[in-house]
Amino acid sequence: MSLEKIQNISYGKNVIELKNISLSFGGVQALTDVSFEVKRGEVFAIIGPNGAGKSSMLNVINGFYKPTSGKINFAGQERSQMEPEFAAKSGIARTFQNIALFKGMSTLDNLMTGRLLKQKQNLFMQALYYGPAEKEESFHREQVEKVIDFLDLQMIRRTPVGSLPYGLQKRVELGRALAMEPEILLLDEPMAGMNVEEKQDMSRFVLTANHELKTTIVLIEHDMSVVMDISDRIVVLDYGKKIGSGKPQEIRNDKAVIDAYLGITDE
Amino acid sequence: MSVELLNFIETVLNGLMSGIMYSLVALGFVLIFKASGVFNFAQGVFALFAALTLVGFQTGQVPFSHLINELFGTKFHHWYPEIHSFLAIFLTILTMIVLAWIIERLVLKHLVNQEPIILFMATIGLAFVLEGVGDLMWGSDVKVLDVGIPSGGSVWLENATIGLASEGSEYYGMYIDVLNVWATVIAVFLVTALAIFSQYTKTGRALRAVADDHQAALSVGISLRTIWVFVWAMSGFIAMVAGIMWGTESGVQFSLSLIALKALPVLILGGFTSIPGAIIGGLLIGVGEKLAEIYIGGLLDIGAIENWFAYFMALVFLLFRPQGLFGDKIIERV
Amino acid sequence: MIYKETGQYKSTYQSDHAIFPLMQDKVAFAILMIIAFFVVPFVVDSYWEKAILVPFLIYSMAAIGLNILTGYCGQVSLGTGGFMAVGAFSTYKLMTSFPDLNIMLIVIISGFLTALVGILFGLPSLRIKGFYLAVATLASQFFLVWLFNKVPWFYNYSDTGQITVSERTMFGIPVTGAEAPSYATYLFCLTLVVVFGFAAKNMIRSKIGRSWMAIRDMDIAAEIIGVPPLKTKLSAFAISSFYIGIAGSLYFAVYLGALEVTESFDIMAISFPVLFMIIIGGLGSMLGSFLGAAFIVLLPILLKNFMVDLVGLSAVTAKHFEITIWGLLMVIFLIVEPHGLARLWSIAKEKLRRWPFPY
Amino acid sequence: MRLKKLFMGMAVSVIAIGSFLEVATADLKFPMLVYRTGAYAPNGIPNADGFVDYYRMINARDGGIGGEKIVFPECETGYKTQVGVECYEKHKKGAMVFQPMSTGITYQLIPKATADGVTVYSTGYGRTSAKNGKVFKWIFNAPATYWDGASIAIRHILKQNLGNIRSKKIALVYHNSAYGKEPIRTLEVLAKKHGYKLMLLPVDHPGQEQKATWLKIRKSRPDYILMWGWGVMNSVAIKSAASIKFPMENFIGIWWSGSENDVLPAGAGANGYKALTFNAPGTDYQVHKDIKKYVHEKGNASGDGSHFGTVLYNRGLFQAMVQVEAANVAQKMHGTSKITAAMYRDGMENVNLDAKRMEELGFKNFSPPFKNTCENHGGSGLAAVQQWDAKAKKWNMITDYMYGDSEVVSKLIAEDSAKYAKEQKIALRCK
Amino acid sequence: MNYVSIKKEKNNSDLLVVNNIEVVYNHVILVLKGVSLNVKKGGITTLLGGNGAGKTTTLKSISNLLASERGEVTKGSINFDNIDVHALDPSQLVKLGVIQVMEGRHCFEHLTVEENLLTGAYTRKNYKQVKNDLERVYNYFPRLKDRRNSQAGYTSGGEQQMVAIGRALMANPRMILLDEPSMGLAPQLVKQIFEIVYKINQQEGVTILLAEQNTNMALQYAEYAYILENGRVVMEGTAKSMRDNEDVKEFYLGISGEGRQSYRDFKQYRRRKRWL
Repeated sequence: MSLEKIQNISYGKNVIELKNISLSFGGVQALTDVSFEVKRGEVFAIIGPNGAGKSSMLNVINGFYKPTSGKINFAGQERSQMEPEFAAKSGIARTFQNIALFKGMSTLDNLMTGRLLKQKQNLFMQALYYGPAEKEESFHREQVEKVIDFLDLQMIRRTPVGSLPYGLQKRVELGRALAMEPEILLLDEPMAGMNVEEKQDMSRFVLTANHELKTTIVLIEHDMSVVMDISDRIVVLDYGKKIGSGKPQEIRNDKAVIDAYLGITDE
Repeated sequence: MSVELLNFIETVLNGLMSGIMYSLVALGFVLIFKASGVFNFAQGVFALFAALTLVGFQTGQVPFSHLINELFGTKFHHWYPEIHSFLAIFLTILTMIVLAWIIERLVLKHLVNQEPIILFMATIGLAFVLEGVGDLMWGSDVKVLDVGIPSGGSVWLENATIGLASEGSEYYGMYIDVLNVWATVIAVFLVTALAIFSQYTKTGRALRAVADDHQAALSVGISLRTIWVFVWAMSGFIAMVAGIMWGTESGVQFSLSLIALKALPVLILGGFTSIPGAIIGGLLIGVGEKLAEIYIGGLLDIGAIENWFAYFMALVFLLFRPQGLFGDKIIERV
Repeated sequence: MIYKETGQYKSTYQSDHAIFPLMQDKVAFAILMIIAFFVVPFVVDSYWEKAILVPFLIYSMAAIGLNILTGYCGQVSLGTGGFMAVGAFSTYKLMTSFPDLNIMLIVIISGFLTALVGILFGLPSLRIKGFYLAVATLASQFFLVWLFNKVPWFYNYSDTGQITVSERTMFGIPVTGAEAPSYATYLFCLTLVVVFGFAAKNMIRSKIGRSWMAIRDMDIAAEIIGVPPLKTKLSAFAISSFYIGIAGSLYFAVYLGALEVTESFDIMAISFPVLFMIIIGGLGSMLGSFLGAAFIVLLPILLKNFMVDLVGLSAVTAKHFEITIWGLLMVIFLIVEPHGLARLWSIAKEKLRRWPFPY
Repeated sequence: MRLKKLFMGMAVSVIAIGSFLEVATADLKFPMLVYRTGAYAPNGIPNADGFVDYYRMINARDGGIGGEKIVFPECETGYKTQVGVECYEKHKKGAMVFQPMSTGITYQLIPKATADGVTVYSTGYGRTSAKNGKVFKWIFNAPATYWDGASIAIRHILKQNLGNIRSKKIALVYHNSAYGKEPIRTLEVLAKKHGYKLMLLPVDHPGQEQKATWLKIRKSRPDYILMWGWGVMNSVAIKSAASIKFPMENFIGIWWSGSENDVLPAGAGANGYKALTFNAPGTDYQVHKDIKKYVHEKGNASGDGSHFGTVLYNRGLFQAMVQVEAANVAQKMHGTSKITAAMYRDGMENVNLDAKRMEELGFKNFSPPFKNTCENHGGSGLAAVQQWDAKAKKWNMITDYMYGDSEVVSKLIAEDSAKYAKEQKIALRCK
Repeated sequence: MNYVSIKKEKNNSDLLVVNNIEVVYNHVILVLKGVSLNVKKGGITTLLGGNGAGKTTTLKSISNLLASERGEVTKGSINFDNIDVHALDPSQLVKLGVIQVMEGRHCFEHLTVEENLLTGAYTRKNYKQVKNDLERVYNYFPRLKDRRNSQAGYTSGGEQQMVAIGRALMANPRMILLDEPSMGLAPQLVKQIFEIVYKINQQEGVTILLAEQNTNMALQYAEYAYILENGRVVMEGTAKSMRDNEDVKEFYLGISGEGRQSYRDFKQYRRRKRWL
């Protein structure tokens, strides 16, 4: 698998920095003064109990929520909020906790939507179709086929995703995000509702994307064994506050984290 | 008080009254939407059908007489001269219950879990069926409906207010239609009863539960079908009340079914799921459109703006609250 | 195995993307086009033209338009009548203001003008969704109809607000006005429908179409993968209105010839029927737009002729039955196949593919 | 798949009967575009019943017109233009005359029928300027037009005020459509001439809700109200007027706003309401006796027979009578009973219903005499005022038939028809 | 009627027998291809298996919630306490004592927590007992008592799961069909929920049929387990025997010979054998 992608990877540089982010809606404080940074090329996990503000954090990163205060340093600029379209254009892709696929469309079309930002033909050419628009379609189709290959989705290429089982939908959603050739991939509980076997597959896909495509990965996951195994660094949130961060091993032994979240240590 | 002010008050008052008449129709919509997620476009035809049936029973018309006469060359139209309106109302209520049962059996049962727009379309189909059947049963002539509710301008109010105007000005007293006052009384009664029912009874709670989540309601043992028959019968009853009110004003005829269009802005303004919303929405729309028609329309000499003005008003409100004033807040999570 | 697709392999993505990837479909479509363009014009009489074919084509155009908006972009609209009125009145104004302008051009400009109006009335869709939006679009319906009824400029200050088309020709043959021969009006509409039908299909299978469907299926996710909701929804409103405007233009200029806005563009006359068309035909299906239009145009006529001419019922009883049966059929259809005639068609094809085997 | 079979069967049947098998007979075909359903059915039904009963009576009594039976297929339009087009196309082959029964459909048919050579007869409705036979060869709207109506109403008011209405305020409550807007120009011109103040109050279809309109009226207290209403709008308006205690004798409707259906729902309140008419109400005419004898007593009454003698029923009789008379004239003119559509038009153009002829036809004193000519397709322009007696539930004629302001009206007609002729490039006839 | 005495019905007889059922959706899609289960009275039985294996469908065909999703049982039989229940309405089943807690909680969002719980008692007539039971549910879930008047839509995922289970308890059931109680919950909460479920089972004697992805947890609390794959039962046994089974270890617990495998170490996809 090799999506055409030239990246001047400089590992270890901060690709996005979140500084003192707070977020509240309707009087409810979802995030309070959270800061962390994600380094290029790493697998970064956000963990914490339900309602800790993990998904809100992802929503802040890709601009769906506007933080009430704080700064985001991204692409060399410091800004107080992101715009979803800008985030998508700058290579931030994501998946959702409750699958957000386009249920009426086929797997192929879903993946093709990942290429929308890269398609440049204007409306008139699209209506005309034959000629440049067709060429462009075919080019992107080729790229998408690579993702299909990678995620082993050939059999369901033409199936409307609404009728796919949950696990496959999760995989298609990952595919859509990968089709965007993202620099940063935000994954919101990609393994939820899966058994060990499926989690193993998913881990493999995520790690391959990380290794071979040099995609930076930000991950929310409840399954501690997965998180501990595949992530490079972890930040722990509780009630919207950051209560810990560090390498998996450090987190595992962090008293505050154990109290708030892990309960007993993993066997 | 100056005549202008009195006229303004009169306009507002009449607007409120018109609003109540819209609310009566909107209420039926809300009930059904809440319980089954069906946007029941047939509500207007329900009102027509109920009114037709009521007049039919009252005057002893033979159902389907036109059809029977045409097919078999017979000549009968009535089987008894006239019965008391209370009995006729009772029979009509029974008919509406039967109708609700039939609708559940033949339509809703088969459309469980379909998309809202499909259900909406089905109710339009239903509207056609009821319109056709209503015509076949009772004929499409205009019928006079009189169940004894008084109507006409209120003399009492006129006399009571005529003195309010400042000395020497030309003022004729305030106008209000007694029929509308009755409509208001009935609407207030209906809404209070509904509110108490849905908040404090087991069935009411089940109703709200069904509105929230059909599957879950099923899983705790609430029979959807019973609830639906119940709800549709209830909105059939409300349709009958609306039909009586509107029918008294204009006679019972096809146009009655078009009052649904007047209820729609009320509905989106008040929110599809809120019973008080239907009332407040109705009042707001009523006052808004009458003021607009008389003051804006009068000022710029552009008449007949009230129809679209009602929708525009609703639209403006919606821009601030996309789920209507009292609609359930959309709990959206990513 | 009448309908065989095995053995037809695609070696390029182009051919895989084709509108009719299968040989059988291609051939069938070609035959259909040949009949439509080269056979029908020679046999069409004015009944078929005025009562069936031309309205069918015009409604198909409107249905394509609404299907783009509702079926593909997920924005339910009940304002079709109003937008068609914009097309009709644009055409009237253009015709009377520029007597030398070619009729084809007039129709297309009317489409563009309607698109502009569509954008304007599409703005609330950014905030309002679902049935709230559907009802809100009625605001445009009522407002536009009121406007064209109220402002005399639109109907050239005629006493009654009636507008009447004058004769216009294409290649020397009149296509509007009472003298236009049946084949000419038919071919005129057919050409427009075929050309813009293809354009619609092309848009749907391109970037823009996928953006619409993304917004339809899940607007939040669409926004996050970079589909701008504002632009996409408005583009759907614009293009949808363009089609509906052309339909309105043809409805006035070619089909009715004379009309008055309050009655001809009434919500019950246009907005609801066109919505039925796309739902009964199939939301999000081009074929569905045509099937739905055919169904809605033909069915009442079928029922009427059947009951009046064959059964011998009186016109009024027949009409009552017609309304009843019509409603019943709608309900039955929705129960049997909520995804519309287009889905029935594909199931039939599926069966053919397997025939004579049951599975 | 049973459904599919049903559809197939129906598809076959439409192809079979849609247009190809339209039976061509020697009979005289008078297709009827009626509306016995929909929002305007209450008005459409009695009107259509009048037609049907009259045709049946002629067929039964006289064996048709000059020996040719009348066939009168009904086509239900529901007052909808598009359906009207379908009906027209379906029945136009071999048809003598179309009575569209709706102003909208009339406008629609004017160019089409002209092109096809079929007569359109819009009795007292439709396009007023069609009165000008020089421009509208195939269109007739005798015996009176809306503009006649408007000026007659004003004349009636003038008479009551001894010719001076300078300080008066007159409101027009109208159906907000082509039909309702018809009188506006005339009333405006007349307002200039007589100095009254005109108030325009449109009411949207269908007219169920008119509270704002009547509050406006109540506030501004016009001296007179004219009404161009149809369907439910009429009864609601009359009821509202009664409700705000508007003096009903100052409330005058056009001839389409003066039927029993319009006043009955208002009960006693409607007492004194006036409406124009060009035909008398009641059942005291020879034609009614004939219909009773040849149709009703044979059990062939249209509908349930309950509309017998009502205003709109009688108007139906009148309309049908004129159509039949036109065929009579045509047969005589061309010396054949098997007339064509073109011959029929000639007949219609030469209809001369003087008092004598009316009496022969059983319509003695039923309506004023009128006569069509090449230039004048609009008849006499005579109409009278009738008043509702709520106690007796009966309309009473309270004036003689009178002319409108022909000076004003004919000027307007000339203008409007000239404009149409120019737009449509029509050469004038009748040198 | 003494509530407790009826509920303590632990013995070795089968309360629920599912015999070789087939389930078809939309008349065409065959989802279950012959599933048989026996659920012992008073115990916890678990259904394990991956996505789309048919766990939820199995539960729904028992509680007969299939009908509303255009699914139907076309073959086989379902007996609850020796009564054939396969044609019964969900409401009749609830009256019999079978209630399902659906996957994804399905709370009534706009009702308060307490109203949610009360709807659980919809089929019951005895108001006094209902009131008692409400208190008992609050005992199991003290957190719900604090939030009794807040709208369920605004409570957290864990609380919603508690509401769902509490609501089922309110029906005074003999058997609860529990679908994926751990889904989307934090580890600590998962444990808490399972403990409460266990407590309910122990104290009330309510039989529990549990469908769960979290094999590890499920096998800790259950007595007997079935593994479903592709609409078929591929393996069954006591929880203990399952935990010791090599295949289960590898595929469902992620433990191979020498111990737990790291998720980082799977190199290829499609490497496994299937029980088919």
